[in-house]
Amino acid sequence: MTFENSILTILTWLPVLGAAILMFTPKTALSAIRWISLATTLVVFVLSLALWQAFDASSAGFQFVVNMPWIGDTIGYRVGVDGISVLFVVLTALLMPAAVLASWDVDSRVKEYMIVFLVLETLMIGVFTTLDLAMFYVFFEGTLLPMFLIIGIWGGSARIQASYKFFFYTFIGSVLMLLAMMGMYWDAGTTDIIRLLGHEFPVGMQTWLWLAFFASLAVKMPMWPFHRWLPEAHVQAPTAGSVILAAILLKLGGYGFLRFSLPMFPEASAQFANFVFVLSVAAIILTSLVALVQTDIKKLIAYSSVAHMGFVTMGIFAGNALGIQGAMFQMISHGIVSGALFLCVGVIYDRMHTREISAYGGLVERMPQYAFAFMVFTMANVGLPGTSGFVGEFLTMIGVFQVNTWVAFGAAFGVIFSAGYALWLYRRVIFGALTKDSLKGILDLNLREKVVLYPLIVLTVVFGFYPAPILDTTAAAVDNLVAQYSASIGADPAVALADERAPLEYVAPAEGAAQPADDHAAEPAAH
Amino acid sequence: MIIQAIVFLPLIGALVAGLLGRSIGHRPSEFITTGLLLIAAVLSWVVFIPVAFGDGLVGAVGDGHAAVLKVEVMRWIQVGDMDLRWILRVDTLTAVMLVVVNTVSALVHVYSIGYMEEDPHRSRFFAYLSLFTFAMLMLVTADNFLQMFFGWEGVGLASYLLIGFWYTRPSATAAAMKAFIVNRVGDFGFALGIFGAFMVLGHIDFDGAFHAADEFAVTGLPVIQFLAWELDAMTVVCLLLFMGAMGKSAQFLLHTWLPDAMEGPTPVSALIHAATMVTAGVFMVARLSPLFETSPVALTVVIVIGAITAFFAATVGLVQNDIKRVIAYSTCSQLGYMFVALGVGAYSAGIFHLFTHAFFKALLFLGAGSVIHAMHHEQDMRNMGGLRKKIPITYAMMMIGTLALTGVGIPGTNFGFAGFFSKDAIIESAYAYGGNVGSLAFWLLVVAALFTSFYSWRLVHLTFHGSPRDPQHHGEGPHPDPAHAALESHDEPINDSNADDHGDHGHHGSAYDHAHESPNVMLVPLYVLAVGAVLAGVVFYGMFFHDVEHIEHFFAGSIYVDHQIIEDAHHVPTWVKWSATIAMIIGFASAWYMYIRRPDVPGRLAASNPGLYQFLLNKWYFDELYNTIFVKPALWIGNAVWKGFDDWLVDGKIAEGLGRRVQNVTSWVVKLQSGYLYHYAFAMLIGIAALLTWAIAAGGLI
Amino acid sequence: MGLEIGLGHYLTVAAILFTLGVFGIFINRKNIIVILMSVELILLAVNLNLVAFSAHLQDLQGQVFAMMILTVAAAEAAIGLAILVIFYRNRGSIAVEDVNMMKG
Amino acid sequence: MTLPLFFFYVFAAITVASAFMVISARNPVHAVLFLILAFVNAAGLFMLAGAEFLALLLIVVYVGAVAVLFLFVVMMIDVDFAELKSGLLAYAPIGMVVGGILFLELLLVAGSFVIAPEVVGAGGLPIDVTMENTRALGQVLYTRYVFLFQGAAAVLLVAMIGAIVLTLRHRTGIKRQSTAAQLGRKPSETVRNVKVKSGQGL
Amino acid sequence: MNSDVTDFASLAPAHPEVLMALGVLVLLLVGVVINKERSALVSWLSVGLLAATGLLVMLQPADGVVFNGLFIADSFGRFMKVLVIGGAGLALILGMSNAEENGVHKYEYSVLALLATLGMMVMVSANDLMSLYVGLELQSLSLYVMAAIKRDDARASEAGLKYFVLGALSSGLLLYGASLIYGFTGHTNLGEIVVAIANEGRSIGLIFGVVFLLAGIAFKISAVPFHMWTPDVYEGAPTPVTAFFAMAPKVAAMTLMIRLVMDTFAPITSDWQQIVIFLSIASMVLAAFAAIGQQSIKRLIAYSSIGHVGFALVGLSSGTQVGVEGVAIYMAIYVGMTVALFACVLSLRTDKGYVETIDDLAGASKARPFVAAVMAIVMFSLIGLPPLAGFFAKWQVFLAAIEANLYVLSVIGMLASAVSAFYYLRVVKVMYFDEPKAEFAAVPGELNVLMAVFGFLIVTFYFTVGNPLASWAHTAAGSLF
Repeated sequence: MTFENSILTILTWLPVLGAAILMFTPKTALSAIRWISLATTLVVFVLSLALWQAFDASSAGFQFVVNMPWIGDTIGYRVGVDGISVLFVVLTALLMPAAVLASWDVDSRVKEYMIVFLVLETLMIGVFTTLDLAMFYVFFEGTLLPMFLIIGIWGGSARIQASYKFFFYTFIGSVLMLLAMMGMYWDAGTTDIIRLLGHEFPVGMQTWLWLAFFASLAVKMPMWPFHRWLPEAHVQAPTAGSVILAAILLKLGGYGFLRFSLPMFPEASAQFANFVFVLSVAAIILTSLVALVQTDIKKLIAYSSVAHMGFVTMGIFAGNALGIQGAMFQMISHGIVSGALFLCVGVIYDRMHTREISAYGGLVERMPQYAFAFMVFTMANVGLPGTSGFVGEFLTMIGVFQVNTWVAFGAAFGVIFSAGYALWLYRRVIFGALTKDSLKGILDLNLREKVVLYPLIVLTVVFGFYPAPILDTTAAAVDNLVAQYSASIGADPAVALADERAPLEYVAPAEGAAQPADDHAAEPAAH
Repeated sequence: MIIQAIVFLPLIGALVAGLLGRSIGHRPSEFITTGLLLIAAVLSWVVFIPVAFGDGLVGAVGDGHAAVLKVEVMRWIQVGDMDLRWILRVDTLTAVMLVVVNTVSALVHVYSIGYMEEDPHRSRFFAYLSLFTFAMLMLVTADNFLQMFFGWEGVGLASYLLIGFWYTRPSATAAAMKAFIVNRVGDFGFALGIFGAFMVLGHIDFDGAFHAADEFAVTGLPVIQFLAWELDAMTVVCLLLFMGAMGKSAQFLLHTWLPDAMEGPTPVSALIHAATMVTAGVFMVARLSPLFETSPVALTVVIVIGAITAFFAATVGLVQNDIKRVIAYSTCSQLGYMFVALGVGAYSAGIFHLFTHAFFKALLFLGAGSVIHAMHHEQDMRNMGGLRKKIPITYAMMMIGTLALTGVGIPGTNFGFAGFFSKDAIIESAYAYGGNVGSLAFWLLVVAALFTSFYSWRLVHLTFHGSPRDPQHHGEGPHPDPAHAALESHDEPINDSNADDHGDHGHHGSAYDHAHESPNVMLVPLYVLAVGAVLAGVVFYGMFFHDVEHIEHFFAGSIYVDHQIIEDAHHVPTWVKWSATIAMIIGFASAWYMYIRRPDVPGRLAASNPGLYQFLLNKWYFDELYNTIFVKPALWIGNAVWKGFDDWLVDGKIAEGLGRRVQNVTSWVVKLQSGYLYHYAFAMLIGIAALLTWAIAAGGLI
Repeated sequence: MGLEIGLGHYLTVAAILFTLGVFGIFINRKNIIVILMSVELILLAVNLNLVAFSAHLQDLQGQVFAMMILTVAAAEAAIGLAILVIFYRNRGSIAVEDVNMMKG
Repeated sequence: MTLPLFFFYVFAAITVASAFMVISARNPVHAVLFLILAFVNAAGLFMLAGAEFLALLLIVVYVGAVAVLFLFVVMMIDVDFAELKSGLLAYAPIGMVVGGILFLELLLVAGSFVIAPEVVGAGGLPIDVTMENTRALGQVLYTRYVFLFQGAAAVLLVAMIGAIVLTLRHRTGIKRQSTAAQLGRKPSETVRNVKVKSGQGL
Repeated sequence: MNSDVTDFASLAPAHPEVLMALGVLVLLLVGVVINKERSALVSWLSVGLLAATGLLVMLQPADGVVFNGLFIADSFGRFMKVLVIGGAGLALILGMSNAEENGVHKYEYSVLALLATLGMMVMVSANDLMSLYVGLELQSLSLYVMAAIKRDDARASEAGLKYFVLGALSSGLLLYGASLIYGFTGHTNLGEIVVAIANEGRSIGLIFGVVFLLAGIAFKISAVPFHMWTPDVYEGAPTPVTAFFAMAPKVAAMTLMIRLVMDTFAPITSDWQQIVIFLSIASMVLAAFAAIGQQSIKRLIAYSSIGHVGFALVGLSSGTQVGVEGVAIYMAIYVGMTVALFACVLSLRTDKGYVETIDDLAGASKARPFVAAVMAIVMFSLIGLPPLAGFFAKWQVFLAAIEANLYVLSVIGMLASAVSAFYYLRVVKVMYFDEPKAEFAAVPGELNVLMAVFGFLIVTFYFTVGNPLASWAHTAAGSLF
């Protein structure tokens, strides 16, 4: 039991241990329940930081690997993280304390609530740490269960339909992925992801495998037009549920694309890249426009999530370092920002019990600190430089521009529209005169809310100015991924890595028209 | 260290005032931010003076392309080969901009201490101002595209915050949003331009990009596939980048945010909409001059857009009644001049105009602010008049600003206000550029100069001359311009930002009687700017336009210097040199005639040409047009996709439709389970018969 | 062999009996006892099959099998009738149409 | 036509005809009787196939026990035949189709029966022609097939338990004769002498 | 014609059956002798007998064929026998509380259950069409009686009647098939049949025999279209009896099915595969849809069990060792889930009696949080949702199907499982999302224990029983190949 071989196991299962403790806590001991949950999540968070600290960013391979036989011939206990997954672990661990704190005032079935959340944390961390295909599915799909309960039990008025939709959209998609995984097992003879990454699947098979994975991951992302469950789930879920849903669960899709689709089915990925691009651009443009006309705060943010996930898929399938790094960053950033946005909505929802935009207005009068926090996250949502939202969008777009200008062109509209819906929301909720009587007595952030939101503000801004911690962590793994991907599809890895310029078609300068330009260029104003 | 100080002192000020403003109080916030800004301004001059009058930039290193001082702040984004470092890049162009930005900003800070005295959110205001300054400094010290974009958007954010400073007013928040979004439209292009530059040039740091562009001279210009077309790569990149410049610099088509942005407090207008933010586009094109020089097409577009903007904004400025809007359109128009200069290749002239314009436009805005302050936040010129006696110092300062703006001076001599030198340089360059495009630009600029003169003097006449016309003073007297009712007045509710009902100002009723000169804290900045407005032209004419050698020495490679165009510009016919001055005089004369001599003429003129008048008054109906072709369709599509696609099709028909189909199948299946034994047996027997048949059929036994 | 009793003869008779038994089950709507008797016909068909095969194959197992079937069928009949009786006690009817308290 | 074949046709025809009557008779009592007839004729068929013991068993067990049990139950339940609906033949056509298909397919089997000559007699338990049928069965039943024998016994046990547990009722409120109680009566407990006054009734 | 039964020791492979048979007789006597009110004693003794038999099966493995080829004991049979015995014993325990109300208070009930179990053990070990039949009938006849054992209840007697009539029909089909197979191969011994088939090849008669035989067994495992009795019988029979029906008999019949197709009919795999695939698809799909329309919990469980048989058959369809392994694991997990499920159902009593419809469960999570939690876990597990045990079951069977390239079957199966999630979730929804309507009575202790144990096992499957079960099933499946 060294740190090396136990940290991931501890990280994964510690929350369940917390849940087990909660199970034996009397359900009337509310504060004990809350504090135990908080303590558990905090310990996990600290451990995740230790993991990140100990993580060797210069290595592209998996680290902290444990590989043991487990169940039958197929499933092994295999854990490990690489540059792509380690950050998701940290992100999950980071947001769970926030989720617990945001749920401090939940008063019905507190014990069950916390247990469900802690179980969910284990499942989410498990998704990112496991290196076994079957266990990946176990964790991936397992998240459905707690989330279904969270939405269904502690959700809003139309929670049942929302939870059902959430469940079925994701479930139907992922059963196909399960079959694909089985096919992979038989083709490669193992469920060990490390070995699968080195296995070359027949091209004809790749197509089907890719599609099956796509069915699941696209719904999870969610990609347009498989996104319809998301607004509903978000609107109905309790605040912490929305936070986790937006911040972590959506990332499972992107993680899946990075972990499986791209490296394992490179030919198919290249073949379907344009298809993904079309859906991504549709997501960015159409859902942004839809967000523009929403009247429900959460719905608006949910639609904006769909749009932002469009950047992620676009970046991933750009297949070059810029795009994939951008997608990674976008996912982490979106995790923080959208989580924070939902927390912000939760703050006013707790006070007013409505999510209608029209019920608000002029909050800055009474809630200047809240307005500040909301402003930061709104701007991050817009993708303003200086916030973490920018880096991801920028990198994905510049990455995809190298591959397909149409896509970058379409995606760039997102830059405009996101400003539109986000500022329109902000204007209607925060700005304006505080004329509604119901709002006159509203209070600014309390200590607990500050504790939740302020660190996220700091992260948003710090990563906006200094994205290196994230980019450096992912760099080696992504470069490795890109190199393999490019090699598989026969592209020049150097180009994808942007070590050299993409071969441009040079034409001889036409007589006349191009001549003056040449003259100008020929005499650089050296001094 | 000095560079870091210049860039980051405003940030420190912004953070202190913004985050701690509530705890330390307003006055300390003001002093801290203002003090830090003043230090930064002084340091800027410290950097600039050796450049202008000494041996060049202190500490600069010539790298074969330009003499640059680079200060690395931190490693920034490293992805694949894209290694971006956060480097403060200072060369002559930057030094000029530092001076402009910090000087104007410092003065605006000082001025705001007086102007915003009664506002309950002053510390926030000063934080925004400093933040804005910081963003602009980031922009001008950028060493790569991304850093520039960073500052670019930072400026956008700060302007959003400042325009929407009086957030209780719907018009202010709307204007703020509009400013941000229209800027984003420009950024759309800018961002794509950056992507394209990276693809075409392989670098998005300036040095690398310029070197790569230089190599095109040898290797030939590349072609890229952009969207469906094979296009000249540099043209695509430059046009996309220019789109960004259009947005930020409020050029024709993307100008609509600028007038609305006057919703912000007046010092804001002075800072961000006269001297600094809107010049970002000009700066960007100048900074990227080596790239633009590779694409004649792009340059032509720059000229045409610039010229149209100059003309268009001037025409609209003719009929505006809001004192700040007149100046705003004037700004827009002057930016057009600058772009023409850039487009024709006279980059130094463009920067020159940027430099001089910063002084006199800031002066005008702050002067207007002083007037508004004096009139207790009355902005409609039709309610002013005769203020000359009440606020003589302001009057004098506004006169200097007007003289500088209209370009008063004697061609061929070194006598003239700042605007005279820079504007004439542009007009001459345009003429020298020649060709259809050059001629068009030249004539549009000359006409714009005439209009500039007219509306500037109209402003002065309506505000300071004649007799007081405010409603209480004069009853419901006739207005010099019709359609008064159609216009809302844009009062600045400085001291009652909690309530939107600013109609009950205690002293509103007799604005003229209560008009008073502003305090010194507001006047001193005016004096400084006035000095600039008078002297900036004559002192710096040599460096920016007069002598090619001098220009090259001064700019030290930081912008592209086209010897030919400058030489040509100096040798244009005399009538060309006089054209702007004559246009200015005609404009002055007609303004005098219409507003002093025969005040009834404008009304009759407007009444006889209602179509044209309304067209101009409504700014060529751009807002309505955009609303119809962009905003409404966007909302319609949003609604259609939401209700039609998402809710009706995906949810109603497919998802829940599937659910209903399942229910149908279920009820059918449940009916099969009838409860009758013989049905059950029947099912079994059908099953066995089917299986038998299937087994032998599929097994190939029959 | 042509005029001898062939296996086909037996099998045909058995098939007819089987079919009649099957038919009796679902064509009958009157009386459950008749259904039980139909089942007996099916079993008879099976026995006939077995005996015929036994004879044809010169193998005794078929007869042993048939004997088991006879034994078990007798037990089955006893239980079936017992259940029928209690059903009748509960419902006062053994009409097939009445055996449908549970459905869906 | 040989005699056995003739008898085969006779037995077969009667069996089939009475089987048809079993399922079509309106009166269940008649149905049971037809069932008995079918069994008896089937026993004849068995006999023709050389399964003498089974033929007798069929008659003894089936006719003697099972069919009688049926009859007994039919009588006991005493169905009011008037209330029984006549057969609704709504499903008859499709029933005919299915039944017909099934029948044809079974005939296919009967017709296609080909068996390799070497299989004959090579079964698991070839018939020893020197031994009569009953003896042959008896020899294997308790040795080779003792497992089945015991199993069948268990089945019969189940039937017994089942029939009892389902139908046996200890009814209360029914007068039963108790011989022991009758014999055990003593005059002292039952006889009382009463003095009767004359002229008065009891 | 001598028997190979020479002494008791030579019967070693059949010792558990012998023990069981003798035990039943003893218990019958005990039941007759003791006072009626103490029938619970017989129940516990029965459980003890089952436990002893189960231990004997597990701890004293003796492989081999005895009774002159009629009986086979192998590790596959042992695995399944343990499941059968376990299912039977647990079902008996489930019925202990409120036996009177459920109508299972008579000692005959326990005896019949034991006899049925004995029949199942014979089925599991059957190596001859005749022992197969006898075992099957021993089981079936006991079950018919058990279904109707609450003899004053009209629904129970109707259930018994339907079960009996259709069961008899299915026996007829099975026998018809057996007779054809006998006729076309000349053997009743499964081991010799396979040789005969391999030598002589296929023929219509043989294929028909196979179809009829499989149809007869399909009835016992309630595969569509031979499933029609299931919902009615499950609903009508007393709940403990339903619990019994849902577990052991299915395992036993499934064992038969596996043994027949994997062993006896191995030479004609492509023929039986089609039939099994048909049964599988029909079961999965029909059950998924039909269950959605149910109000009664027991009917829901019935359709659920039909669906699960379909899923198990997916594994069998592959015709591979992995498939058999998958089915074995599937049945084991299915039994575990069913125990927990019935423990929950039997725990939820209102003052009006047992909870009958799903809507009666409303708000159970508030009144009986523990029961509701276990029930929810079971429901999720039945869906096959990871990380619960039910997922591993599905994983194994579909893994086999994919290996055998049965993609269409797999996709249909997966979609059916998605549809089936609909009704399982409804139970969770009603318990957790709806408001309570009624008060619930206290939960009997043994049910609490069962729920706790099996709930725990389902949740911690991967850490506790997962690996032992998988490796045991691997060994078991290996014995068939």
